[in-house]
Amino acid sequence: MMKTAVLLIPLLPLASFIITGLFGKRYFKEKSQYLSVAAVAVSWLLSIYLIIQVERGEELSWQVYSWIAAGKFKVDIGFLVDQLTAVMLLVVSTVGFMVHVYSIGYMKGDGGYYRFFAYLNLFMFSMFMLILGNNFLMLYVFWEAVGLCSYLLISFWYTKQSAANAGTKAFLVNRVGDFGFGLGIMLIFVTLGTLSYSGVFENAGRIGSGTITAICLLLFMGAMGKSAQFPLHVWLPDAMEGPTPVSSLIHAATMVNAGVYMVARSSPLFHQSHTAMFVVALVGTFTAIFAASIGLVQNDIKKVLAYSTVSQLGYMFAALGVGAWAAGMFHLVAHGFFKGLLFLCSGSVIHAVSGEQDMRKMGGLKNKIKITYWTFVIGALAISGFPGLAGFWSKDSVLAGAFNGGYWYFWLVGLIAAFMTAFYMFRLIFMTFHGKPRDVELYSHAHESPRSMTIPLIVLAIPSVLIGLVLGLPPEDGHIDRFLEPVFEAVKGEAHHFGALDVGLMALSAGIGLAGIFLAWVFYIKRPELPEKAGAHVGVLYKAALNKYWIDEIYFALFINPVRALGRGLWRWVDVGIIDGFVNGSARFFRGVGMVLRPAQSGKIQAYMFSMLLGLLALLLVYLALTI
Amino acid sequence: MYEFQEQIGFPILTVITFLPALGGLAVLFARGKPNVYKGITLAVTGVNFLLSLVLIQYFDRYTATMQFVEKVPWISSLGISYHMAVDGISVLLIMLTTLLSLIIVPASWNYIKDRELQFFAAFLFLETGLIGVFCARDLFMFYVFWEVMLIPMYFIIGVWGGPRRIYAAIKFFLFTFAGSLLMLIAIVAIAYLARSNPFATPVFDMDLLENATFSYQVQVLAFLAFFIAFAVKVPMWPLHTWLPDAHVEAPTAGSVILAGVMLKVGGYGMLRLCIPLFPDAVVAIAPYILVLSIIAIVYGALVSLVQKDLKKLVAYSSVSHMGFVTAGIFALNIVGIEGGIMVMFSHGLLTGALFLMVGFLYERLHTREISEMGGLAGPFPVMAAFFSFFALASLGLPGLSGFVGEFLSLVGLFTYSKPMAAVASIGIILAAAYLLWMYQRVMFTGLRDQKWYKVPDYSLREIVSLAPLGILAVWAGVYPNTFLQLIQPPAARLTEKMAPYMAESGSVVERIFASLGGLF
Amino acid sequence: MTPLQEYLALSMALFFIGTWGVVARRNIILVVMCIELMLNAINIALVAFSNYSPIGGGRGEVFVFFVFALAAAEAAIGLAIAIAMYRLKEKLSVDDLDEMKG
Amino acid sequence: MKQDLLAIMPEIMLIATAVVILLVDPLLPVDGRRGLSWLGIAASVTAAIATWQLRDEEYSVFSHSIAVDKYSIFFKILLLVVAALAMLLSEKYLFLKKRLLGDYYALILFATIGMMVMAEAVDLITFFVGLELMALCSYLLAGFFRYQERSVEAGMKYFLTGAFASNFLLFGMAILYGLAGSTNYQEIGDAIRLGPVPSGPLVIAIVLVLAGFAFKVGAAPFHNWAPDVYQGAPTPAAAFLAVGPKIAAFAAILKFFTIMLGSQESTWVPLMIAVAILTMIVGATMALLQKDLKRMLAFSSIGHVGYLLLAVIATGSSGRSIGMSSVLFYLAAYTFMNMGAFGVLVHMTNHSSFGDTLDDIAGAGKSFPWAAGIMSLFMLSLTGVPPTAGFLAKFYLFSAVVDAGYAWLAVVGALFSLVSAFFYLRVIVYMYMRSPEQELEMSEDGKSWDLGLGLGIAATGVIVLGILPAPVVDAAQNAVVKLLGN
Repeated sequence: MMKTAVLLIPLLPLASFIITGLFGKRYFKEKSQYLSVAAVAVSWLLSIYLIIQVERGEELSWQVYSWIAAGKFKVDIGFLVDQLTAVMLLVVSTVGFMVHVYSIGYMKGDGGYYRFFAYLNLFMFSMFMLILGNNFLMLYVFWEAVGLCSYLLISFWYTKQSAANAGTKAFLVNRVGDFGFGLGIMLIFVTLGTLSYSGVFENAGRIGSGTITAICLLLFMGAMGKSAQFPLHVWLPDAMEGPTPVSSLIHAATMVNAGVYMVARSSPLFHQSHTAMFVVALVGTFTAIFAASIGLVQNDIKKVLAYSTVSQLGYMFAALGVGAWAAGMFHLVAHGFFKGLLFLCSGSVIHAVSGEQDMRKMGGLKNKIKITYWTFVIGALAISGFPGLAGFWSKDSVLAGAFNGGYWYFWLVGLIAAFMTAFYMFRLIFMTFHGKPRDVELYSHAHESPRSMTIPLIVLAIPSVLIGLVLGLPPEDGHIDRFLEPVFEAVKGEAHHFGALDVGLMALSAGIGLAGIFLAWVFYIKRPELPEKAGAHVGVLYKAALNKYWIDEIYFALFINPVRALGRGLWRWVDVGIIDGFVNGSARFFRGVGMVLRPAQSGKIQAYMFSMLLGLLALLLVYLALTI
Repeated sequence: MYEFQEQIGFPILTVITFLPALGGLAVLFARGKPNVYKGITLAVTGVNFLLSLVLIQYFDRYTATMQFVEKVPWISSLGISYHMAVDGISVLLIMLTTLLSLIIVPASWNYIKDRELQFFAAFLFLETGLIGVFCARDLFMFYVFWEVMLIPMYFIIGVWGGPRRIYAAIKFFLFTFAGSLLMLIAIVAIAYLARSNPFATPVFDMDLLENATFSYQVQVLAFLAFFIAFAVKVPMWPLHTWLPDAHVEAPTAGSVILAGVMLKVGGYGMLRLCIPLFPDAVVAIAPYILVLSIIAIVYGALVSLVQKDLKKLVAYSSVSHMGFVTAGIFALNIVGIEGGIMVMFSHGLLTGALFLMVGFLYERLHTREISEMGGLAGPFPVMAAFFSFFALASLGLPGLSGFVGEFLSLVGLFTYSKPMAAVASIGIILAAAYLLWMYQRVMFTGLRDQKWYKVPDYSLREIVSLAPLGILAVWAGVYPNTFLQLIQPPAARLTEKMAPYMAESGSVVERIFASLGGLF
Repeated sequence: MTPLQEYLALSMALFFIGTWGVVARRNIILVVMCIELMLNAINIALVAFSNYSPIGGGRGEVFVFFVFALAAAEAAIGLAIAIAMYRLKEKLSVDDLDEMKG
Repeated sequence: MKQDLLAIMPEIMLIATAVVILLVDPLLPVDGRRGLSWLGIAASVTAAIATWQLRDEEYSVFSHSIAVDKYSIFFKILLLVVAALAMLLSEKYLFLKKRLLGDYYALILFATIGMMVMAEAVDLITFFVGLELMALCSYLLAGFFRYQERSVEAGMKYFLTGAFASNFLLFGMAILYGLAGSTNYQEIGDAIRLGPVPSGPLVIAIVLVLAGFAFKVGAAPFHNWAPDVYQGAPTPAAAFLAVGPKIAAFAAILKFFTIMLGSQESTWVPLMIAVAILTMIVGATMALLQKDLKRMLAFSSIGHVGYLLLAVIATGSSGRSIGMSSVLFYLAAYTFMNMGAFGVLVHMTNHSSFGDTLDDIAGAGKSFPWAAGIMSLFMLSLTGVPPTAGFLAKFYLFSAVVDAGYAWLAVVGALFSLVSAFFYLRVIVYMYMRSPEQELEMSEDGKSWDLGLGLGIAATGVIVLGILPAPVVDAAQNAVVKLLGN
């Protein structure tokens, strides 16, 4: 039964993808959603079943067939279902299912309706396979596959130049990360001769320290790409060009978590390399505050959320890096739900105002779209760490992990980032829903979204509120910690006992969050003129943040333009100039020799005779030269 | 002297090799209506494809010995015999050849206007040459087929090509011929050196030559001569410049065969001759070849990135992809060799398909300039779907054929030298860059001209030409073992052959790279 | 007896004179005559060799007869072609024969 | 005496036929003369059969001045094929040019007899007679169109330079005679090998002989006459002149430089290497510049002489039979492809206002589909692309060169082979890949069964020698066995 479930979970969406993709355009058209949603719904149910089985203590490790067998290089297609998988499955299937439902309303009337659902199905398939796979190569394969879906969905509205660019950019930046990932996998293979999780982790102790650091850093490079960590974060904000359900599903709740999943999955490897762990924590923390600082000043509603996602992913890596493995996964789950919710809400807002995404044109929408507003607020509170909601527990466990692990500097930075998070989230809420409508035209047309969109919002709001209570209590020894214990058993630090200090920390982070919300209220409700003044006050910083620290421009100047120039140079100068020049030149050379010899063929008989005499003489000279 | 292996009851290799040539003669002499000679061509290539499937069916995939042996004396006073036999590598490539030959018939059904009859005849002769190379087990025969395939291709480019076809055809011929002549001398040299005494007949039989030993100096020189001939075909940097010209000017079907099969002949030759005959030299020279391969990978990709002509872009991408072939092969381990062969196979499918699609696009738009395209996914959704499929497969998307080969060949290279594999991996990033950027510029963004909506999307004929390639690409990606099984025994045999020499390898460059490898 | 070398010297001298004549003269008739001169130089050598040869005596003289015959035939053919040329061009200079070149 | 006559029966047949042709010719009306070529062809074929009948025995006749053995039989049959092909190519051409005279066939037959004598001679005097018979007839054939300035110019050039060069060869032979005291090849060879021979005169003799033969085969720097003569001579005669004398000269060269001068290989091999390289350079590079197809073929044949000399070098220094037999095979292949190429030019001239230039041949793929097809075959064969005779010949020849330890010379040969590919392919380019700037005027008068047969034989020869060369290879190997003794 478990095997069937494991098989069906990915295959149903795949089948739906194939059928919808092939026949959607001609036959399904506006009815494409039925099959797709049904497939994902069944997958969701089966996932719940699997999770329950795992909860009961069942595990599954199953080699389906030998995929690649070339000499010593043998990789199977196989499934591994354990606690970590179950946790991922929970997020992926639930948010996936909700996003499918949501898309029915959101994408209604779009020319590529069938295509959208087909792609979503393909994504679900790939994502399921990614988390269900039992070896590194499968992880890599479906890692790329989800990247492909991301690419297809970002550039879904391909006629827009910006969407097309964003898709390509996402794929390419991910490829840069995968470059490392791939090399890491090869290094694992060359070192251990196997790629299956069990084989690698069992033998992880045999790897030399330098090699293991190299492996971990290379793998982490892949994670940086997929999970949008600095400096490979640049694709995620642009990815917002895709339809909002995509942003919610792929670029907030599931795919971008793959990097976190991968590091968590490889914990036995990372655990052995202090350097790698530190790098993970460092990159995570830096990204957390870096992205948050950009999020502070963005005006596009989805961009704010995108930078927020980058920042929150940074938290997760920070947690993993300091050894708070379960905390990281906890945050992943919580974030998956509330960020999925937030994106869907933003989609609902955008839907309400006919596609406008600039918050400066919104305002006062709270009365018009009540359900959206309230679910949005729930999500925002959750991410801001409002006591009791999901984000509070998860973020706190991350920060506590950092503090208790002795990384007080990461903790401090994380705390500042948390403050920023609260600030920009409520900046978003206030600018969008409060105050006066800034664009009356948009405002007057605004309307609540259809039920297919609001129900997922409500459904997702529930875990955003409750999941912390369910999974996270008591702190550091909550359900999720115990649940994941078998996975992280080997890499666990010394036991830590929840004490007074922790309560203090908890209070501090709650206070920071509330302070952020308050400051946002001051800035955007109480004294709306302040932001501009403040912006002017820290002119350079403000400008830098607004321009995302010119990272894109730097990449263009440092990599993209030089690469193109190099390509052009190689083509024009080396290919056409030198190589072809040599080829054509040698042809000309032989013609030239002919031209030199030509005068001898003067047509004059006596010249011919003379050249014969010269030839005779020359032969004698050759003889003499050779004998003497 | 006579030898015939009763594996299937009739000399299938001879039939599969010469059937197309007979078909070509029939086409030339029948001189029927267009549908008659096209029908003959289709029938002959179809039967040949079925024969290749039969061949695979009866092929024993668990042994590395040569199978379906046919051996008859030919010019006995010169030690030349008509000797055909295949192993897994040959069988795989024969299948690829017959498949692509079959596909180009419907694909160019309406493409050629002028001297159509000769066009189809030329293709049939070409097929004979190509299959013959894969079957030949006698060096002399190998060379004969090697050259025979040159001529029809020369005509195909020169007669039915684009505006600069003459330059391209001559360049193609001279590049290849230059390599061939060196090979010819090397063939002669080793055939005479392998004799038991100065008055014995020379040895052209590969079976015997593989057991002969040559002095190190002879090995190096002969290896280089062979290698240059094959490197031109592959083509390896810096011997590649004929390729873009030939591809741009060749008619669609010509490009398909050129990229799909002819380039593979180079890689095949390296596997069939360079490594088994000169193992000692291979081990010593491999590092240099790997450096060239890596240059090819990165260089081809970089140049591809800035191409303005769609066909040229695909052509340069071939340079890059074929770099993975040589990189895998000369990593000199079984994973790399199998990877190299898989890249050959998959590149045959994918680049063949890409060229077909460029051709189909050209038939609609009458241009190949990328800058004149854009937004074509709107009017041509089916085309866009196929295009994206093959572009993605070509950039090595896992689950499709491109990935398996490239990854294996990189693993092989990684085993050999880590820094080299790292540099080669850059090629994968760049592959994504040039293909996606191309796809974006062609299919995405705004449509230039609304009139394209009046042009029909892919017809059934075109879909039928592409679909088999797509199916095989998925097959080779999802269950590559079907193909890996075929090439495993021969690849294992090759590595065994080299094993004794690997230990004592010690060229300067290799030592440098080995020491660099320590950094990782 | 006159030593062989002296005959040979004569022969060489005649041969070189003939050669010089062939290369230097412009009139076809004169060129043909110089060619005959060269042949006669060879004849002298042949006869001399024959006379001084310890074993092959007589062969040289036989050879000379064949050379005579050749010289006659050569002159006939040369003159025939010269006549044809003169009919067409009304000139007999070797320098006029340079339509084909390069 | 009976033996003597039996051995030269083929030559006697040819002489008789030639005489009959000369006698009958004036009596016949112009139309009636068209049968004369068939008389000549029949004689050639009969003579070839007669020669073939002699293959099992060896004759050394006319006081050991003529040796009819497998070696000379190979050459004689080849020369008779050349003669027959030349006559097949000529008939219609001469008729259309209004020079259909029996003299022409008689000249071809006499020249062929001369060549055959050259091949079978083992005595300097006999050889000299054959050489001059061939040469004198050749001059006349080149100048046969005596109302055309170019033909006359060709005849005159050939005559003057040829006679001049013959004198050097003759002088060289005279010195050899003087040194050895004999005119028999074998006796000269023995004398040079055994006895003390003054090296100065010997070297001079070698240089003179080498120069004389170099002229006859058209090796640089003694080659200048060849392009002018082939261009000016009537095309079918050019075909004959480009092939026949070369075959005969190589038959003699092989004998001279092995039987007589085999012991002196350290002297002549370096000289011949120099000549061979220069010849290949001149042939390949000059042919690149030519616009006139006949001149192009002339330089191309100079290039082929360069390769042939490589094989002679290989023979000389290794003393192994393969070098010599590769020369024999190469000449056979060369016969078919070169005569075929000239034949196609004849065909096109007969059928249109074709002027032998590259521009004129443009578009021939459409206007002359068959002729262009086999022209491509000949060009590919000359390039050395399988599966043609030219390839096998080159393969065999390079084998010999490499086997003799001259791999570097083979590489040089390959290089110029590559260069030559360029101009051979250019013919194909013009025929198939370019459209004519000016359409040729076509005429219907040119239909000729003879010519078609000739071209068919040449094409078949090129293909058969390329695919099933074993009998000819074996014949070539058997032919040289006795000459070299191994």
